[in-house]
Amino acid sequence: MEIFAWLHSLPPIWVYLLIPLAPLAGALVAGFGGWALRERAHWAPILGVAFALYLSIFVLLEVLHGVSFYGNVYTWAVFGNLPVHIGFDIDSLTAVMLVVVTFVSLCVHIYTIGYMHGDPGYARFFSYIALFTFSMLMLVMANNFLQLFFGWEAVGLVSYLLIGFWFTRESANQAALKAFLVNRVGDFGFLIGIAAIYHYCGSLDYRTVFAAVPGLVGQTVTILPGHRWSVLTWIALLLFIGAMGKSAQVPLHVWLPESMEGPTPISALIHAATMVTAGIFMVSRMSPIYEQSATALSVVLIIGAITALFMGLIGLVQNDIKRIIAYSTLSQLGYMTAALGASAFSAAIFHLMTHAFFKALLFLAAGSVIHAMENEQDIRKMGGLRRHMPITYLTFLVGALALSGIPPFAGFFSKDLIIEAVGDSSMVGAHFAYLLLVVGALVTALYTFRMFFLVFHGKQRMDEHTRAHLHESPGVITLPLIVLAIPSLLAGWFFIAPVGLGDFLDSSLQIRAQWNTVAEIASHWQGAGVFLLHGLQAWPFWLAILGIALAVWFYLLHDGVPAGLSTLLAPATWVLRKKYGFDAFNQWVFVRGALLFGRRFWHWGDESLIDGAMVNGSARMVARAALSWRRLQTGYIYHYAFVMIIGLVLFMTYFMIWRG
Amino acid sequence: MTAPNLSQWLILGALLFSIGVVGIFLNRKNVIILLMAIEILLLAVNINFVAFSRYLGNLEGQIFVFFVLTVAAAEAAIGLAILVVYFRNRRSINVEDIDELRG
Amino acid sequence: MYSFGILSAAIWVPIVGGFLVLSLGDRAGGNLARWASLLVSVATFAITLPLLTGFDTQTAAMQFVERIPWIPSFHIEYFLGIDGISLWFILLTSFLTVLVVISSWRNVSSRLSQYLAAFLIMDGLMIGVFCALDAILFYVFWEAMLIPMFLIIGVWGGPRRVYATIKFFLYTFLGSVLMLVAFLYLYFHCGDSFSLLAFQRIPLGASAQIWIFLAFLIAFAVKIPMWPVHTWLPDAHVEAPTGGSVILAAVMLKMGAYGFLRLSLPITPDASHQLAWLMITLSLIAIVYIALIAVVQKDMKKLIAYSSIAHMGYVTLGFFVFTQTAVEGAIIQMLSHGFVSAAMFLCVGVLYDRMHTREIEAYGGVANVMPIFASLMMLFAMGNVGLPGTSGFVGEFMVVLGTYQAYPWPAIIAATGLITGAAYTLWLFKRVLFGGIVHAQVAALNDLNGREILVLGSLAGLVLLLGVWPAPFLDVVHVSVAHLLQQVSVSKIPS
Amino acid sequence: MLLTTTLLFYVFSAVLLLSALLVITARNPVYSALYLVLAFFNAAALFLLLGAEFLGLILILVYVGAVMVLFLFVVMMLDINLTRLKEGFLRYLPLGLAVAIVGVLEMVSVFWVAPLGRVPAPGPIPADADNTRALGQLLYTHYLYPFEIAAVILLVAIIAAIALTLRRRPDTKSQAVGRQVAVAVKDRLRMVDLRGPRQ
Repeated sequence: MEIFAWLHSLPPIWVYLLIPLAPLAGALVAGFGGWALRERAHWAPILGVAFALYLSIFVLLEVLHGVSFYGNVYTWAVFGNLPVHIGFDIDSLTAVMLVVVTFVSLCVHIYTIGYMHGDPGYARFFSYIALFTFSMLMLVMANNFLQLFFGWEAVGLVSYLLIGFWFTRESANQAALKAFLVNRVGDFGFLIGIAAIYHYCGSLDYRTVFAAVPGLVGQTVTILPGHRWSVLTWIALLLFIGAMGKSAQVPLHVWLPESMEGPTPISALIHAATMVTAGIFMVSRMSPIYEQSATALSVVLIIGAITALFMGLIGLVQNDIKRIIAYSTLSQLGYMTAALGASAFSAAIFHLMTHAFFKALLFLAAGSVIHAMENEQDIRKMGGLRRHMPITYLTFLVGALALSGIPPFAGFFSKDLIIEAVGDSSMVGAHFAYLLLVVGALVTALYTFRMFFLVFHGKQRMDEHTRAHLHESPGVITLPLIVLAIPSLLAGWFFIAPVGLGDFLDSSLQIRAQWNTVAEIASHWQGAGVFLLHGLQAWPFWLAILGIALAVWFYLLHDGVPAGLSTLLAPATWVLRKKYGFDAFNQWVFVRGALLFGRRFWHWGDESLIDGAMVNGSARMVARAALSWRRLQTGYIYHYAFVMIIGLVLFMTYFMIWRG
Repeated sequence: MTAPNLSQWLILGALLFSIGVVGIFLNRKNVIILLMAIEILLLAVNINFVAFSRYLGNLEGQIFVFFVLTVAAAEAAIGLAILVVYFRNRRSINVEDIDELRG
Repeated sequence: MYSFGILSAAIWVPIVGGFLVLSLGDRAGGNLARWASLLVSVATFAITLPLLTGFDTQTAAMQFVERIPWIPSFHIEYFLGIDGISLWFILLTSFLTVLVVISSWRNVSSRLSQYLAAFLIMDGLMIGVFCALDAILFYVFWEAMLIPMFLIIGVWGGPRRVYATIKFFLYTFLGSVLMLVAFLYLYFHCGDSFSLLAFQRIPLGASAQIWIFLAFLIAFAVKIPMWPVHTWLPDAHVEAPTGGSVILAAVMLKMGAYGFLRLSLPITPDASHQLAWLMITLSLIAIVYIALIAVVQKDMKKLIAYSSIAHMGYVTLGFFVFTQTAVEGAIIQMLSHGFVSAAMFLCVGVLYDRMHTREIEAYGGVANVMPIFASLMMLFAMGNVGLPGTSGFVGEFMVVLGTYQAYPWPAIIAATGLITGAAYTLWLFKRVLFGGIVHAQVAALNDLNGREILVLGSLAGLVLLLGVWPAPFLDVVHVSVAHLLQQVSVSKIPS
Repeated sequence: MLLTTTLLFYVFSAVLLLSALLVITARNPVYSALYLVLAFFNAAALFLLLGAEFLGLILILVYVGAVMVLFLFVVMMLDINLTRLKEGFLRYLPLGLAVAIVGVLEMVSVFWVAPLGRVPAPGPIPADADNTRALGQLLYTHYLYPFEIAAVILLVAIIAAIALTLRRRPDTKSQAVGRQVAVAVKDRLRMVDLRGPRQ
């Protein structure tokens, strides 16, 4: 294309380098110049991200033409004799991620202009999200584990900063801290995984590692005495712990709902579209490792499926609009993870992509609602908004339909593909997972439309003041909604063949033939239309319809039903409201446990035992000994004389007996 | 009866020395007798020296006795001087009263 | 390799300069002393720079060697030299002294010239420790260094300074006396030299090695400090003035670790291997136990002090797994900790100068009024947490990787530091900087002034540089570490 | 001759030990001092038996003549409460005896067992032997410096004893030598014009 022509004259590495550096430059300008730029601070980051998007599209087109790149920028360090580089691995997977990340990011940047208008931290916010874009791009472009880990942790940092963006709020700070720490638990596993890779493969470079992987098949490692595990299973599971943290899989999901304390744009960008999908991306990237371990894949599959259904169930009882979407994100991440476990990596990436669009859309639309409602987030206090906010209403509907998997919206294609792939899978636990995912489709539709109807339909339950001020959001907010609604509608239809079925991604993935369910589906592929028709006859679609129908019945036609149901199923709702007790468990066991042990160690260990007994104890002992020995110093000269004489005699005796 | 040999002289010294030691134990209160006991101790030593000097045919022993006598005289002089001063201040030479060293 | 006395100059210029500053006194409101000590410290830093430019990274031999007899009857020499292991610490020392001088510009109320002089003299002595190659010279510098620090804490310290100084002094002194005994044993064993290089060559029986190793261990473990001889550090830090804490954390703690590399490992390689389990255990205790203690601290300085101990746990862990990655990582960790802990203590100092309290509860919402400070401190906190891109990451990452190569479980336990480190650092950060302003005093705080920005900014630059591009830092170290590990791998037990 | 020497040795030794015992047991310090004098006489006699005439004589001259007189002088000068001094006299006797007996037994056993007894008895002292000359020759040549030091010690002892015991009572009159020396004419001599009005 014409507008990309000049880029061909640049060395490719420059182009790749510019992709992350452009947002970074924007972040630095906004960060350091923020005090002077104030409300004009958005220009630099937006230009940076826009440029990155422009370059990403160029790269995608290049990759479509078969260009790929694998090379280093500079040597980060040399470990002993092993150089570790910062470098890029540009292939189809990376290219897809680049476009998704920069596209959503740009939308969110633009949206933020309106959303954060007037906030004292305006420039700071732009600096953060541009920095986030930089980190995420570094993550997806990495060609080695070090850089992957860098991006991995950096997105965690920015996520922390953004969740705690309104740092005067206690709850935001708490949520930020929690997010960081839970992510760190994942990173802990990830780090050990990298260490194991370094140990067994002798390198951190993707290609070297992947080349070494087949040689590790059959090798075992004894971590717990008496248990011999396959090395690759061990590595794969450790890496997956990292993915569980980032992609919020049970039981490391607890931070994601709370991250909604952050401003809505970042919920859309980080906690729906990009960062949380890093785990999905990572596992796909590591497909050569995962494909060697059926155990690891089964674990991934089952955890994903559990997350998909049970997090969706919690969404049913939430009342905060953002939290409902957050739980839906958890659930959708579960779908993606389950797809990974079924070796349907391309389906996972496909769902990642469509989900990025429609979930960002939902979040931004929810933000628009919140904005209009003057920061009210409780759906019980909304209702009937469709008349006041038509654009938001329509775009939200697009997002909701996509999320529920109604054809021909994007979510239908990706979700149906995942469910079908899992159904075909022969992994241990695949049947169980399939069941959960199918039921999940019903739950998804139900909670989505529950929210939709409560917000946009029915009676207006807000107070007078708010109602008087209801209005559609300004252009900078609605524009991104519209921009995002388009792919939410169309991306499925157009991209299922190249992305979902893996034609395009195949070069980045390694899948064992006997597990390759996607290839199975692709083998009798007759076009998106047929797939759609086929989907209309399948369980998930009808369950989704049933979910919507139930939502209509519960929330539009018979208001009393939900309340009746919740009293009828009181124990179940109680469990759901308590979120299965994960938070309480963490609070009691980990937080209080750590504090308790810390205090015990401090007071008993350090203060009493070491300092009290040993250090000051020895000092006291010296003092006490001196006190008692002082008595010997009677001060009477004749005593000293006696001692001298007796000593002399004893000395003589000693010599007589032992030396004589 | 044979001429006294070296052992006998040394035993004499040892006995005298022991008497001096017992004297110190017994007269722990009377500084003057303490000083006298010390003189006895020194005398015992001196007898040993002279006996060795004689039996080993070496005059150095007697030289040493000479110095011991010198130092003993000096010691007695200063000791008594201190005693006098002490008595002047305390009206007593009881050793039990001499306890300034006591902590 | 040229040697016209750079090392001597680096040692004696600050010491002589320190006495000059002392003689200047507090005339002209101390301005004379300020500028003079700034001049001296910058000059010292400038003197140490050629060490870097002239350093040959291809050889493990000692460089910039100076060797003249000192006390010939005991074969004691004035023997200086550096290799890749010591180079960075000399630069770190001279650089941080400049920062300490600048940071003490206004906030020392009494006896300014003496305060500055103590730091200058200590600067020279610490450089002396890092380049001494004669055991007695090493010992002299090692002990002499305590005196200025003793005075700094004891004279300019907080309310419990006497307790803290005496504890500090006795602890460290007790440890080093045993080191002297080991030196004497080695001297009589070796016969004709106190040279550390000669010590490294003499064969030693297994039990002798164990004893010497233990003697060194006590000396160095106290200094690092390792669990369970660490309790002097929190007290000393809490009472020390800011500059004292900076030097204590950033340089003095490194001495112990440096001692392991320079003395324990090469002199007693077999004992090092034999007792590696002990060292690894103690290091892991430091990482886990101390980190948990750090979480519950109420005093900012104490928290950072405990975090220092936990971070030094990585250093000792790295040393005793004997893989090159881990040892190099440990060295980088030491360097990084030099920057980060110095910066953290300076940050606390900035707050303390304004509020005169270190209680975490007295703060809250500082970010509202001190945005620049908050940003810088966030960077340092991230360095403390070991976030990639900051210096703190490099060392921990390499240590965990290197440790895993040798033993998986210690690596796993060490990696929990990732979580606990984040917990105590960020919780501190949250309580001090975030939240609404509760205390009226906090509302009146002023943001950093130019001098503070200069000091913290330069450290921030280093933290980022080391995090983003550690290669130049590591390049210097490679050959020396390889040589060291080669030495350690060869048994010295005479057959 | 041999018999005489041996006999004399036993006699003098017996008296020496006896008088030494009396020194430490006598109730009155004056007796103690006098017994000590007796002991010194016997010791001097033993010295003579050993051919150390000079030392024997010195012992009598210095100790009996000077030191013991000093003791006696002090004993009599000080008004000592004898009863109090004898309190608890026997309390430490067992301990002292035990120590002394153990010491004696040990020493004696050494002296018996060791080859000391087999040291050959020296030949008789030649008639022209001059113990004093021999001592003098050693003392003033080889031991000159120790001898000088001994002299200094004595000097120090003299000065110390004087300095210690010297006391200035406020009511005694004494010369202020310094002031006497520093006197100037005009302090003492006043020229008075006596020519008067006679003129």
